[in-house]
Amino acid sequence: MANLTTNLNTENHPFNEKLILKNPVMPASGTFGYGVEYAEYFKLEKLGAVVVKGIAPFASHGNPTPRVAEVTSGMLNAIGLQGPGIDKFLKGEEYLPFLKQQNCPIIVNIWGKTVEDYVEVAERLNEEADALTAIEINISCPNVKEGGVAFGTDEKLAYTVISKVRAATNIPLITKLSPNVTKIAPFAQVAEDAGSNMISLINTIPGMAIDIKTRKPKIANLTGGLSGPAIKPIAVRMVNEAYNAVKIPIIGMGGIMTGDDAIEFFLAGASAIGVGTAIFADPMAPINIIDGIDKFLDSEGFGNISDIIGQMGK
Amino acid sequence: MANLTTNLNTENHPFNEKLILKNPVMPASGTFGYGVEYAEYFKLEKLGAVVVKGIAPFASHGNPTPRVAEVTSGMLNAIGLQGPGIDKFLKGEEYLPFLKQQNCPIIVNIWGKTVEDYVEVAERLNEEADALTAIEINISCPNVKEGGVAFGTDEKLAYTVISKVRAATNIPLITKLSPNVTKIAPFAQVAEDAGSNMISLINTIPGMAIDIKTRKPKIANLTGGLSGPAIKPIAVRMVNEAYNAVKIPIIGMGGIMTGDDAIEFFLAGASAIGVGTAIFADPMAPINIIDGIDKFLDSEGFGNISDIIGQMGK
Amino acid sequence: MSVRQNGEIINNNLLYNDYYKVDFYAPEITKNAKAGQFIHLKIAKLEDRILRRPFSICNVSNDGTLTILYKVVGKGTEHLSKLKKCDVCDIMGPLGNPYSPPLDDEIPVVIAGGYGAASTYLLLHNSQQKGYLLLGGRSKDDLILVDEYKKTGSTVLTSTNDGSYGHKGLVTELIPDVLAKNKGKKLRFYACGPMGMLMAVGQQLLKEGFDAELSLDHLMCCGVGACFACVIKVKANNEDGWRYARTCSEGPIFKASEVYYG
Amino acid sequence: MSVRQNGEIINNNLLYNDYYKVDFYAPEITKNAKAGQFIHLKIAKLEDRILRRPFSICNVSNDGTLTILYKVVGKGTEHLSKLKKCDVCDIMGPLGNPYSPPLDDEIPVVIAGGYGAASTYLLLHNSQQKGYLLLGGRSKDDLILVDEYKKTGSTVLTSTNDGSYGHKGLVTELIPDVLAKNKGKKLRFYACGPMGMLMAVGQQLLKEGFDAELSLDHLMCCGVGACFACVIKVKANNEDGWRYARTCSEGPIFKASEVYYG
Ligand SMILES: Cc1cc2nc3c(=O)[nH]c(=O)nc-3n(C[C@H](O)[C@H](O)[C@H](O)COP(=O)(O)OP(=O)(O)OC[C@H]3O[C@@H](n4cnc5c(N)ncnc54)[C@H](O)[C@@H]3O)c2cc1C
Ligand SMILES: Cc1cc2nc3c(=O)[nH]c(=O)nc-3n(C[C@H](O)[C@H](O)[C@H](O)COP(=O)(O)OP(=O)(O)OC[C@H]3O[C@@H](n4cnc5c(N)ncnc54)[C@H](O)[C@@H]3O)c2cc1C
Ligand SMILES: Cc1cc2nc3c(=O)[nH]c(=O)nc-3n(C[C@H](O)[C@H](O)[C@H](O)COP(=O)(O)O)c2cc1C
Ligand SMILES: Cc1cc2nc3c(=O)[nH]c(=O)nc-3n(C[C@H](O)[C@H](O)[C@H](O)COP(=O)(O)O)c2cc1C
Ligand code: FES
Ligand code: FES
Repeated sequence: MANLTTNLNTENHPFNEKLILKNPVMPASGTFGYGVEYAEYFKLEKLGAVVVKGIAPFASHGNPTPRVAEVTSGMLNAIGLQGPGIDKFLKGEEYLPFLKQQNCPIIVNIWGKTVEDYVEVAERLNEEADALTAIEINISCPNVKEGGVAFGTDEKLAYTVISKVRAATNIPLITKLSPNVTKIAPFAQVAEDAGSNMISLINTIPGMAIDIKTRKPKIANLTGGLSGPAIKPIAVRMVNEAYNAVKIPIIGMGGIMTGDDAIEFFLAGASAIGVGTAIFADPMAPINIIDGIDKFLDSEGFGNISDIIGQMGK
Repeated sequence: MANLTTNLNTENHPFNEKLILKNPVMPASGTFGYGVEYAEYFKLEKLGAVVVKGIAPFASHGNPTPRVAEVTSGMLNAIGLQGPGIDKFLKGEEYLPFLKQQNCPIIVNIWGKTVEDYVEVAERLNEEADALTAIEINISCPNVKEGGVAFGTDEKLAYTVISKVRAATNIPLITKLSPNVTKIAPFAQVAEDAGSNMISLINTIPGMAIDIKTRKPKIANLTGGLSGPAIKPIAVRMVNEAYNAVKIPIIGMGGIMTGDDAIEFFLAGASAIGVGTAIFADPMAPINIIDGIDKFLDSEGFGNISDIIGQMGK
Repeated sequence: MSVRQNGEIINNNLLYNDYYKVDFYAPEITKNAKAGQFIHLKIAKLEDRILRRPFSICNVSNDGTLTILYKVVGKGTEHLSKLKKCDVCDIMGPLGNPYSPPLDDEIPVVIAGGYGAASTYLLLHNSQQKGYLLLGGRSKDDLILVDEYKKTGSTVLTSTNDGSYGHKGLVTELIPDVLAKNKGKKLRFYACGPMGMLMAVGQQLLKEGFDAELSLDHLMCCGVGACFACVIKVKANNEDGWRYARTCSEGPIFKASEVYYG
Repeated sequence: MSVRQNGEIINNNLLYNDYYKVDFYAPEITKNAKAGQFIHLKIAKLEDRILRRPFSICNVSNDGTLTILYKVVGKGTEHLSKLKKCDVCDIMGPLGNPYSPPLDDEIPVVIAGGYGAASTYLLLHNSQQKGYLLLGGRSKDDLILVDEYKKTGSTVLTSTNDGSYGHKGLVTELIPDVLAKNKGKKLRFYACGPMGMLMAVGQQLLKEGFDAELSLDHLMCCGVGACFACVIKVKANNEDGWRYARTCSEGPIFKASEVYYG
């Protein structure tokens, strides 16, 4: 048994007990609902943290259907951030109140159509600051017209939204970056400069699939975000580029299916990892990945997960 | 038997007999060598055109090895444009002189480290203008430090290199675009504005893979370009975005393995398609894809390939 | 209580044209399964397709046998049809909400189309009250489980679009007759089949003053309510008058009166 | 002349620890195959890995049987080891240049390591002149085909790093003895094995005044010279003194004197 304890604090930020996780594995936002949906399959406390689907100040329908399509070694989705809105999230039985009883660190992914929306959700989350480990600012959803990826592909907008959210809350912040840029490093730096305590990447990559019989797009929204093993090499590359650009911890994700996949991300520079599409293939994926990481560390003679972070040789 | 004749002329450019191909299928540059390597497997004249690997004014070693790595449903490569240089290409037995005897349209992919390099190759190719169907300007190779992708991710540089090559030759031009940009449409427009007669996309997407046992990158160059089925949804999306932005014909590529895959690209707006990585899986892939396109058109009752180009419904 | 378990294939055979039947040994799942629920299947050895496929639970038995009926429509089902005895698939289930069985004084009327008939078999099989199965399809080849349904003691009426078997026309055209024959009796309606058919059935019955339990399957991804891929519109007390409900976890059974026909 | 053909598996068995032998029926390929050439194999049903794998042609027979020996090292070879009689793989071959057979007055000396021994078997098997096989490995388990080589009539000398079989040490340490015993005779050297071993063999022999044919395999992609994935440095008349040559089409056999040791 290697030591999987994951410390997501950085020197230049105030030390926060809550940012020490028992392991570096968490679901990727949007693939794990609000936690309750998978609680039948394993105890949520086994996870490094639970990350919930994007929360806005308002309830939202999301996009028309079909919203998902399977593609080779991956999937496209354009859910479009259907969600209950902050009020229901804070009070509704199956949302935060349920999670608070699970003895598991909670990370809330947030989004909005305007900068003010982001600030509003962050402020409302202050009501539950004690219960929350971090807020993940989603500036990279490719599936909503307003907000989302518009913020994630423009350095100035990204700086504005992150720094305003920073001003609105003391809860640790994660900025979720968009892969849909020529260079990821400047965006990682913007997040660091604007006061984000961590970054997470990658979100999905815009893609399209066409049903050749009906000649219609397989996603009603026309395009959807590509996720799954297909994008892993792109994600590993971006994590490594970000790692070389910033000092804040990185939560890496994109196509992680196994413990071995996760190890690639750690070597590239991730301090923790997110498991998304793999959960649809197997709800036990996060647990199997924790085991797989542990086995790898043991068999290669590493005592701590921190021993391999960023340790890619030449 | 549907009519696969592919007309790559556009109204606002002088009509060119040579741009009428017998079918819309060609190998993607760099995956078919100089044609001679596959001539044992099928007659090259069966192809819509042959596209050769990137030619520079100079011979070049390319990158150190390992240069390729297999990943889920795809591969990474960082060949780094090893090549004989323009002199040898024009005169060497196994290069252009061989191809000229194959009764097949010839497209020469070119690259350079500077704008002058591009212009120089284009000028040298004028010597063989009669033998050539088109020049494909590669401004999107992710694997060479100078030139390559630097031109393909900066609109001004792209405009400069394309317009200077345009001034240097009357041979029809294809500009090969980089997928490594936030929006592809502006680059498609730049190519059109700078006088390119066609565009081709996508080139490979930068990615990384790490050998977790040795903890070294699987590609000596650290990153390599991702190709194969994994990138198909991204390619289809970009072809469609480009189709909505320009009037010049599009040669679509990225992960095409079957005739059905090709049909997706036609529906998205491609007038012709390139077959790359699939050739490594099966040298007969281009021929099987031609057959597959024909079968689809027949079974769905289309008489001409042109009937389906851009005909994606809502 | 739904679980994930490995289910070994006991047998996997072509049943009719394009329709196959597969039996898994999956006792953890069968022990809780109810009519109308579904399983979410990871098709073994289908390596470049990573998502699961949902299938209605067609039958279960005390010895742990879980039966599903499937139609080969794409890469996954084609691959499934080639798996053999002893191959093992990873199965999640039972998922979703079951049909509510008919009350003691109710006559069950099931309207089914295509593979929808797989979803309702257990309902009539387990029902004390004999009732009706109205089974529709494009042609004879789409009418599955006719003999099995007859054995449940319920009356089987069939229709095909091309008239190759039973009434020529839509399955909804069989409803008036059943209503006429059962005037004054308490009927309880269930339906499963293609979306178009379900919408027609729901609206027709609502007009006649009946409600119905519709099994609305939709393209699924997680199968447990986490991803919001599988939603359909149901009536809601909000500005729009509707909200998107997840067919996997809030369904797949919805009341015809709940559905938003907009 | 190389072709692409479907090869049906005749049998596929574990031979030694981790080493398997597979026989394909592939008459179009066997009819042109020569010692030192290789095939490029698309492993059937390995859907999420799309590239081919190169394997040395170990043996061919007149009835169209193509034999390869392979070590399970990763996903592809593991998958291959699970294929069964009657499974069909798509094969390209024969590819690459063969060894040049020893002349009538030459004694062949083959130095092989690991699965390299598969590449040189046909050479000694077909050779009129009996010679030597110097076979090295990390331990006993890596020494393959010892009995088969003995049957060719050539002398088999072995070494293992751990001393578990034959000489304890490197295979190159067996060379001086052979040279000593054959003073004045014409020797022709061949070698196939891991890159490190080949570089050592090449340099040692060049120093002794001999050349050798080295089979330099490298990670391959197209297998036919089209992609430039598989290159190694060979001496060249240019500024740098070397160029990258494609092991698939310009090799896999290179003269030790051609290789650039830089
Ligand atoms: C709750 C539920 C119960 C189901 N029960 C059965 C059953 O008992 N028997 C049976 O044969 N099928 C059933 N289905 C449909 C079955 O899940 C699909 O046919 C299957 O997923 C197709 O997989 P594929 O890989 O073969 O097809 P793909 O190649 O993925 O797709 C082929 C075609 O099938 C369509 N399709 C894919 N998934 C679904 C889906 N979930 N629902 C409807 N159409 C789909 C696609 O849009 C496409 O047109 C059920 C679906 C749901 C949601
Ligand atoms: C000309 C030639 C002849 C060969 N002959 C034989 C043979 O007769 N018997 C045999 O067992 N193997 C032979 N090999 C090696 C064989 O091709 C690889 O072992 C095989 O491709 C590995 O596939 P995999 O999917 O199992 O491994 P992967 O999962 O792809 O890789 C596993 C490990 O094997 C390494 N590897 C992958 N491909 C090669 C390669 N082409 N050469 C060397 N290492 C590689 C990888 O770097 C990695 O470390 C030959 C290779 C070449 C180029
Ligand atoms: C169905 C689905 C819904 C998602 N919803 C969200 C979301 O609400 N917020 C967010 O930041 N990312 C969302 N994502 C992106 C994932 O969190 C993750 O970044 C991405 O899927 C890549 O990881 P993967 O390949 O492991 O799935 C979603 C992804 C999927 C597949
Ligand atoms: C090994 C390899 C070498 C390539 N070399 C070139 C090249 O020289 N010039 C170029 O424009 N594109 C080159 N490409 C990119 C392909 O032409 C094509 O754009 C890309 O691979 C996507 O198509 P695919 O998925 O069908 O392979 C190369 C791709 C591969 C895999
Ligand atoms: S399939 Fe994921 S919510 Fe229904
Ligand atoms: S493997 Fe492609 S050139 Fe050798």
